[in-house]
Amino acid sequence: MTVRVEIRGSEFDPWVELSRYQETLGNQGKYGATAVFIGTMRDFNEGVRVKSLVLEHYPGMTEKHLTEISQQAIDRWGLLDTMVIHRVGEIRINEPIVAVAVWSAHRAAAFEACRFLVEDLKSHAPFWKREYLAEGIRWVEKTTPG
Amino acid sequence: MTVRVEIRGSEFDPWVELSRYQETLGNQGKYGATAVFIGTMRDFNEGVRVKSLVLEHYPGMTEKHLTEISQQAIDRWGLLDTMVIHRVGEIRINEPIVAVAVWSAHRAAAFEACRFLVEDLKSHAPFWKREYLAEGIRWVEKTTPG
Amino acid sequence: MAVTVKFFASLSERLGRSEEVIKPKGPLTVREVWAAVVADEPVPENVLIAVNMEYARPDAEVSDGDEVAFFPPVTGG
Amino acid sequence: MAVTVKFFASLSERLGRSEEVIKPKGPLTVREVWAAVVADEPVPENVLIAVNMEYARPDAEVSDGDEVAFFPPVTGG
Repeated sequence: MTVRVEIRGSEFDPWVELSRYQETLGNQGKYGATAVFIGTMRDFNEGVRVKSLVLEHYPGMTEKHLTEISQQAIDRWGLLDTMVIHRVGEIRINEPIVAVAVWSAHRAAAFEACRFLVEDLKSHAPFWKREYLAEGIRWVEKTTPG
Repeated sequence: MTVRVEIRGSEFDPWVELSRYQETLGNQGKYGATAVFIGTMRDFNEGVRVKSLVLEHYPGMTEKHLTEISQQAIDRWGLLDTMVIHRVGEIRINEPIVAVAVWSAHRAAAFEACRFLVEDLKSHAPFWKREYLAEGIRWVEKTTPG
Repeated sequence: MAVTVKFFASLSERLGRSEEVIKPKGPLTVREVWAAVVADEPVPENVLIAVNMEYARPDAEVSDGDEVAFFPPVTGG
Repeated sequence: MAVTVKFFASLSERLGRSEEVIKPKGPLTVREVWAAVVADEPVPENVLIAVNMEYARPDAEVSDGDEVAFFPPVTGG
């Protein structure tokens, strides 16, 4: 069982990360279901064109929180392995912001646990987005509903 | 908007497929959420050790059916793009059997549509599994509950 | 008229056939297609049916050139 | 005793401060930590609190060496 949590200050390729991480897993032949969510920077938010995004976080608490909820998901759904990678710093359009993945024996657990991790991360992990617009900068006030 | 449906007779790497396909999408900057499901060949099923699996299908109808449900999911959830790759033929332990992915502006649509596609594929797409066990061969009689 | 009849997976194995073409005199139902090919039993309860690669019921009409398929519950994914 | 106090994001910007260390005489609550640093307003309704990187309430006890953080609703993912 492996929990991977990583905060990244520069662009990452989620598919490469998933591929490499999966090769290291000790549960070969045990997982039948992998569910993945990738959140990507859009060029539009709440009706306004966005040029870029700067993500601030609470170093230490982000890792701690993400590790705790990964462990909770493992216990609750009997997962085999999990991965959470989250960007911080300046993010440009079309760059991945977050990648969440879970490996499980069966698909119901995989889908539910992946969704749980994404929703918890969005509502509790200490990250804050600031959007750079054509006219100024704004803090994102709340997470979009799940 | 792109619908990709592919039946594969030999092993595929879902991460490489996802990465390459995503690069071809015309919706750069439009999708904020990508949900992916990978089904992988396990070494155990219904309490019995499985050596390998042979997947038979109904050529033509599988592609037709998968294309129809992809289009349904796009209409229902307003998806941007979809991908379904499904193996047929002999599959060994730890090889991917199916990869389903959807690209959407928002995450709720992505999660729900991905789950819908996987469940529909499992209950309606004309594929049949035959398992090779230590003692003989058996047809898989029914899909595991979702 | 000509109708192509297909069987898949365990059903194909049990019946010992996978594909044949029948030449009925006129339009008929899926059930009658089955009866023309499998003389000694009615369409089993759990058998799925497709006409021209779309799911269909036993009383669906079959026309010249159609492809009718019979198969057991699917187990992909 | 020493307590590290942190502010993040828009709250940090509005208060014009991000981190400081206070030296209270004895144990105190999160609310009292806030009051020691931000004299002129109570803890805002929608501000989130963490003590030693775990979510906490305004009446939680704070001890020597603790780290207390105040921040606006989170918007990651």
